[in-house]
Amino acid sequence: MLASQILIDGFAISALYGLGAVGFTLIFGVSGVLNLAHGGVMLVAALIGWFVASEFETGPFLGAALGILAGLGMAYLTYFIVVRPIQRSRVIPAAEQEIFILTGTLLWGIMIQVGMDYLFTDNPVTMRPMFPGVVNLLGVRTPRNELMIAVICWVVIGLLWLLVNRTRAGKQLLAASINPRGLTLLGFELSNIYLLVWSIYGVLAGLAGVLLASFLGVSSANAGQLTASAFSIVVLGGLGSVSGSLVAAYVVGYLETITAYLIAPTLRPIPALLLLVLVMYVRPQGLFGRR
Amino acid sequence: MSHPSSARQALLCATILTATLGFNAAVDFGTAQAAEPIKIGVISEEAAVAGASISRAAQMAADEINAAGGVNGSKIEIVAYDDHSSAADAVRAFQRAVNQDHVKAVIVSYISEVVLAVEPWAARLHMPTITPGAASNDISKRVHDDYAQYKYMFHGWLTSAFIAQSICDAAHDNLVDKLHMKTTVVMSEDAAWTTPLDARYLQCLPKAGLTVLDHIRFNPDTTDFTPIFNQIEAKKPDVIITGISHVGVQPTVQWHDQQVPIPMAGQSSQATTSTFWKDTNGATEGVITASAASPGVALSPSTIPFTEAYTKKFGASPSYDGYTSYDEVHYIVDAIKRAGSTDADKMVDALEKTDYVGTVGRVQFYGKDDEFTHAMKYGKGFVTGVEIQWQNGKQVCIWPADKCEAKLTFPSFAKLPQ
Amino acid sequence: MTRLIQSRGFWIALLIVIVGAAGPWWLSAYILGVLTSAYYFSVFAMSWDLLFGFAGEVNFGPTFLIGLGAYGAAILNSTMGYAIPICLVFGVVVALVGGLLLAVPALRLHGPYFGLITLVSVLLLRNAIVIFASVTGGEIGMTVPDVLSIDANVNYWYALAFMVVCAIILFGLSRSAVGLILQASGQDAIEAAALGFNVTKHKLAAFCVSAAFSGLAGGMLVFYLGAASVDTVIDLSIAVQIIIAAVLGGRRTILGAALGAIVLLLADEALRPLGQLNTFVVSGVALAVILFFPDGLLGYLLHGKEE
Amino acid sequence: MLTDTPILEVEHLNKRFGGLVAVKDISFNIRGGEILGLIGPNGSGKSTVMKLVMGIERPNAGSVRLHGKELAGWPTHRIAREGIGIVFQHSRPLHRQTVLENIKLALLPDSLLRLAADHSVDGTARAIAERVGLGDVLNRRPSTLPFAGLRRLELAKAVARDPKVVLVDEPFAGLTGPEVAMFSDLIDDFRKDGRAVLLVDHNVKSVAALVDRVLAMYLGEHIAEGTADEVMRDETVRRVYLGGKIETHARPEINARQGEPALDVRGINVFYGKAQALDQVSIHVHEGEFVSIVGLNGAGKTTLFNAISGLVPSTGDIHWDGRSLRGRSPASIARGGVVQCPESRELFGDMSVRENLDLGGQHLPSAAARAKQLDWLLELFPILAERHAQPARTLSGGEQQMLAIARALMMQPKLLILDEPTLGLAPVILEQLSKALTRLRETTPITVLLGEQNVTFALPHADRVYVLEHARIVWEGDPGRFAAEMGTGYL
Repeated sequence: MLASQILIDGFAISALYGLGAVGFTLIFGVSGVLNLAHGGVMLVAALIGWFVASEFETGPFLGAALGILAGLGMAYLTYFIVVRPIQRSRVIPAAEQEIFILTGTLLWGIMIQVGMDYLFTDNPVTMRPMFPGVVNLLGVRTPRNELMIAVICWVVIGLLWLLVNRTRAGKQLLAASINPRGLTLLGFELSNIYLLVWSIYGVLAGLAGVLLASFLGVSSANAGQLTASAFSIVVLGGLGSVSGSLVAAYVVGYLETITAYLIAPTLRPIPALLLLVLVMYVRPQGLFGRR
Repeated sequence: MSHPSSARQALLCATILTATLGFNAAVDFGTAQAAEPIKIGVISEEAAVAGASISRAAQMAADEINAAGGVNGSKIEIVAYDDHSSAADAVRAFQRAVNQDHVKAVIVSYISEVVLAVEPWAARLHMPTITPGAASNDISKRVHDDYAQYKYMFHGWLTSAFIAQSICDAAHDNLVDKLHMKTTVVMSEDAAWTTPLDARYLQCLPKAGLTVLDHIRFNPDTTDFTPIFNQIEAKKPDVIITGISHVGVQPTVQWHDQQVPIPMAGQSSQATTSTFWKDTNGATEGVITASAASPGVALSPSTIPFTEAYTKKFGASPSYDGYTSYDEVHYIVDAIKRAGSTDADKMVDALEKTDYVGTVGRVQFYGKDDEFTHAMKYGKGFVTGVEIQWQNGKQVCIWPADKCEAKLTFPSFAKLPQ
Repeated sequence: MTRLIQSRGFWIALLIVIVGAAGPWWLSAYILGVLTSAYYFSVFAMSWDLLFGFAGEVNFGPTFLIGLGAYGAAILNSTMGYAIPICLVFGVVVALVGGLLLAVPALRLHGPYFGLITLVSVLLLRNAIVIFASVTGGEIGMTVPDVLSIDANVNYWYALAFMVVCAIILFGLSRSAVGLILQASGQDAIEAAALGFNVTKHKLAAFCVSAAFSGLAGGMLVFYLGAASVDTVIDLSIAVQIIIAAVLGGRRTILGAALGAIVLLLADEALRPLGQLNTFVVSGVALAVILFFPDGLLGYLLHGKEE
Repeated sequence: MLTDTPILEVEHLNKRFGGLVAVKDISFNIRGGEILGLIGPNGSGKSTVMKLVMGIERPNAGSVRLHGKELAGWPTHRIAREGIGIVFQHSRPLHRQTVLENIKLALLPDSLLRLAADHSVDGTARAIAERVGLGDVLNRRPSTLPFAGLRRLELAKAVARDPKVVLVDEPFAGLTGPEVAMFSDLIDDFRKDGRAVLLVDHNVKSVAALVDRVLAMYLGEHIAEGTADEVMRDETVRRVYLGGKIETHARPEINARQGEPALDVRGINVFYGKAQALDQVSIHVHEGEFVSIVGLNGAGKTTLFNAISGLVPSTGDIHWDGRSLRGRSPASIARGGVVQCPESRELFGDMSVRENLDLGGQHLPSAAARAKQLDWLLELFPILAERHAQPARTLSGGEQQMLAIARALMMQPKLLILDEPTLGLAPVILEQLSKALTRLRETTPITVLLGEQNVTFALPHADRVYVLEHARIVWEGDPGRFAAEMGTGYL
């Protein structure tokens, strides 16, 4: 009973973590950018989705759709206002682009969060469940919504896999993450590829945002937390490795759930953090990291 | 060093100096303009519903007083500061209020951490300071322990202990007597304000007739409450008594989504705001929480007029600390009148003698030698708070019995003892 | 020494300090208050810059060191009631030990990995504080019985003096022989090693210095505010502000970091009338500066020297 | 003043990177006051040897002894303190400090406590600066120095450590004639001081004047040792650099020459920082022509090609099909038909051979066109057909090179730029590659621009040859005339 509870509960939350992290790791893999405004992007999607759904009574699905759209828009803004100017800047030494992108997206993230505070207050909000009601699964009373969210996450991740491994555009992404110069020599404009990857990122982050809003609820206060957790999961899995991030998401998700069930709800986040520290020390490139 | 650089440095320090000077002058000017009215500082976070209620309600009170001709000829001016609910920020705002804008009293925040950070400064800068919403016992405990220094701090809302007490009293009248509930599980966020709350819960719930089967504290960062609810359900209690404020909507929403068959009562701070229904998409149906006052319930003659005026003006009813902050402006002014001066110590003496019937009931403060010095008196005839239950989109008052008579209703999935 | 006396920068700095010291006679008590915290804050930024600018490591967790120092001092003071100086020393020791525990393994990591490890250290510390609420007062923090002074001016002078001393030491250090080696290590570890320098040793040293000053400043801040809370000395938002301040003021200049910190806090206060939006505006401006003047305020002003 | 006992003894040094053996059983020793030249083309492992001696890389086996003391596997800073110094090719001085301070840095003790350097340091630093010819720029910042000045600074730092052994990496790269002479003198001073010197460079020629002995490496192995002349005369060395005897056969129909050239490069200059990599270089290629650019490593071939492909900024005009390429992105240049197959190959290591080729073909209009092109290439390079499913990085060097070429050809280029296809390939592979090129040349009207240091590989295919040396075009003509006019003394 307890086992099956942990199993089901952990599965859903991990799937959500995974979805949130995949986009994050994708950008890093392809363009080497760590987007510390990640939480902000998810937040915008979640809040817009909630706002539309509850304010205009559009129902959760249209709300979600618009939320994802908002997430996409925010991803573009992040890229065009912060990331690209830094990448193209002549005054910023190439060796220091990393710290500038980190600081830049950090600031941008703060601006997003404060802006959201201003528009929607920092009250936590939740979207009306897309799939109300509960089902009995392995003797556990589980909200249908929770299950469907896990399903959606995996469907989307599956689609992403197809996109990357089965389409021409996907092949270009893959190639770019392995050897951008080689791709240029074959006549592909990297700028287009970056735009593509940021679009994918926007959709993924947006979706993760609205799902979070409908599953656990969000508050603009969470923005930092969301970024941090995506960051840790991605590094734990190995920067730039999509499959790594997914595994890491499940490791973290289950670790947290098990802690909450078996040890104490108060200690929930701690074992995962300790694990992260441990991994950093024994295997800095992460569980599935290349090089 | 080469010349161009040092020239630039000269420019640099020049800019800094002028900047600071100009800034300095600017604000000085600002204050010189408005020396005349009596200023009251309000420090809260506009982005939070509970925070916004504080400043709005205070402004309403000031407007009323000014409309009535102000106090001793001078008008009341509310100076609002946004502290983003950060202690550091609040301290700087407090300094600005006192040293720059020369306010005569400060109404500060609903968050214990912020209030506790400001308290030493109230003592240091001799500034009468009142919190409309923080609950931690330590606020008044400090005053008790070091009266001479901390006497400037007043606790304008019930302390955790009394909140727990009122919840126990309500539980006895409603849950036990009416619904014959016998057992409960206490579920609180792991925060400072809940420590005394839980302590009192564990004392008074059994006295009220509810055996406490389990006591669960969870991390305020928790987003997924499934484990906690499952743990509670395993204990098969008749009701869950909550102590939640920071975590917000998640427990309520997940309680509803997972259809946990156990009613929730207790303290759920966000559930006291009228927007909570929208924030949770109605998941809060049937949830019971303690509050300062409730729409449409005449705790005193002034309750209903204020609630209606506020709702009319801002489109939503005030959250619990809106009521208290509205009252506070009134009895601060009252104290100034009685003291016949805005001298800090005279005001403190006057405030201690406060006996004012406000929107939340009759306000008096405990004295120097009571356990909770400068905290609101709790009990019949004073402030008891109310219990409200969310019933199809409305907050209805269910306690105290002499003030309101609504029936309790619970969502279909909640199982009541037969 | 004579070169120092002759250098114009020295006299300008001296002038600024004197003008600053005269603050209480020409600044309002409120601005004094803001500057007081700004000065402590600038020490945070300077010690961060020593680690980033010179050793070349991005430390996301300055508040880990600050928090250790602050809480170390506060707890000793509130439980044992020792005099402030002893508590401060204790705080520094705690920060040093914690810093070493973090640095020894962390310095094997680089770039984002080092950044994340330091970030996580903060999260862990935060959790620890909440868990051991009985000693630390949890997230609402604890008040310390003793304070530096209750007189605003005295507090201001303490802070100013403290900042000036730290600035002299840190700046001096960055310009000293050791500073040169550190800078070389940060810029090109291999070449530095090829010149016979033990790079790890020097980076570790830098980390310790950074830890010591962060911890000390943290302690001082606590005894100025009269309270220690997660929100004032540990929260990530503080760490973020520190990084922004340093980058805003100009990396690798130490003094720039101090300037950045003061400007940042003054701006934040100056824009308080904007209410909840001031953070938005300040961040926006900071972002613009980073995009268009990557060398930061001081870097920009000193740019003439670079050519 | 030559010491009779060697100062530095290196024995049976081995280094593997994963599967690849970078250094195989290398041994040598250097006496005080002696200069040993370590030469070999790119990828021959010479730089790795230097790193192993300096402790920047750890050897898998072998010993490095200084005055009989075993240093192999020590951390770099301890080896440095034992008395081995290195002059890096690319200097990264401290930009905020003056030249003097930069030199002082090298004189500082490795101590955390010595905050202020003692006064002797200042004097010594000035003396050293004088000696390397930086005396009058002491208080300037490195960023304001010319390239040669920066190299001087690097040299000064090395001197400052007063090492018993000095390792110099490509001493003359990017330097002009007079600067080269000046640098030779400075290095010669090392000999006079009785230090043991190891010069690492691409070819004998540039260091011949300076060295006492030369050790030549190829593919990680020791191939020849002796005086500069001996090594230059050595057969293996000649084969590595020139290949065997030079044979040429220009294409029968040379009428391609007339009319507008397809690619026309007029007087372009390229600077890396302060180093001039191309100096007024002009070349042209007619449609259907096969042009080889011959030059030693570091002569500027790769830079020239990257300039054409738009990968490095250059001044001057580059015209393709009569239109200027200025301001066009590298990718659009490639799509325009000028496709480069770079020295570094730039394959997508984790993707399969087939996927690599497909990416090359993505620009082709139709699936049919792609399939056709693919079949043709697989027939041209049969080996790729066998390997189509396996990841590119698992291929052998030769196979990787073929894949790189095939991938470029998938784009149906109008002009194919081949940069150093023979780089680090064993002679037998060269045969296959050569055959493939011959077939390519005979079966298709393709225009090719080939950059090579291996003349025997370059010439047979060429219709016309340019010789690039020290960033300048020094010779142009028929392959036939090359042997006569340039062949001798090319090394």
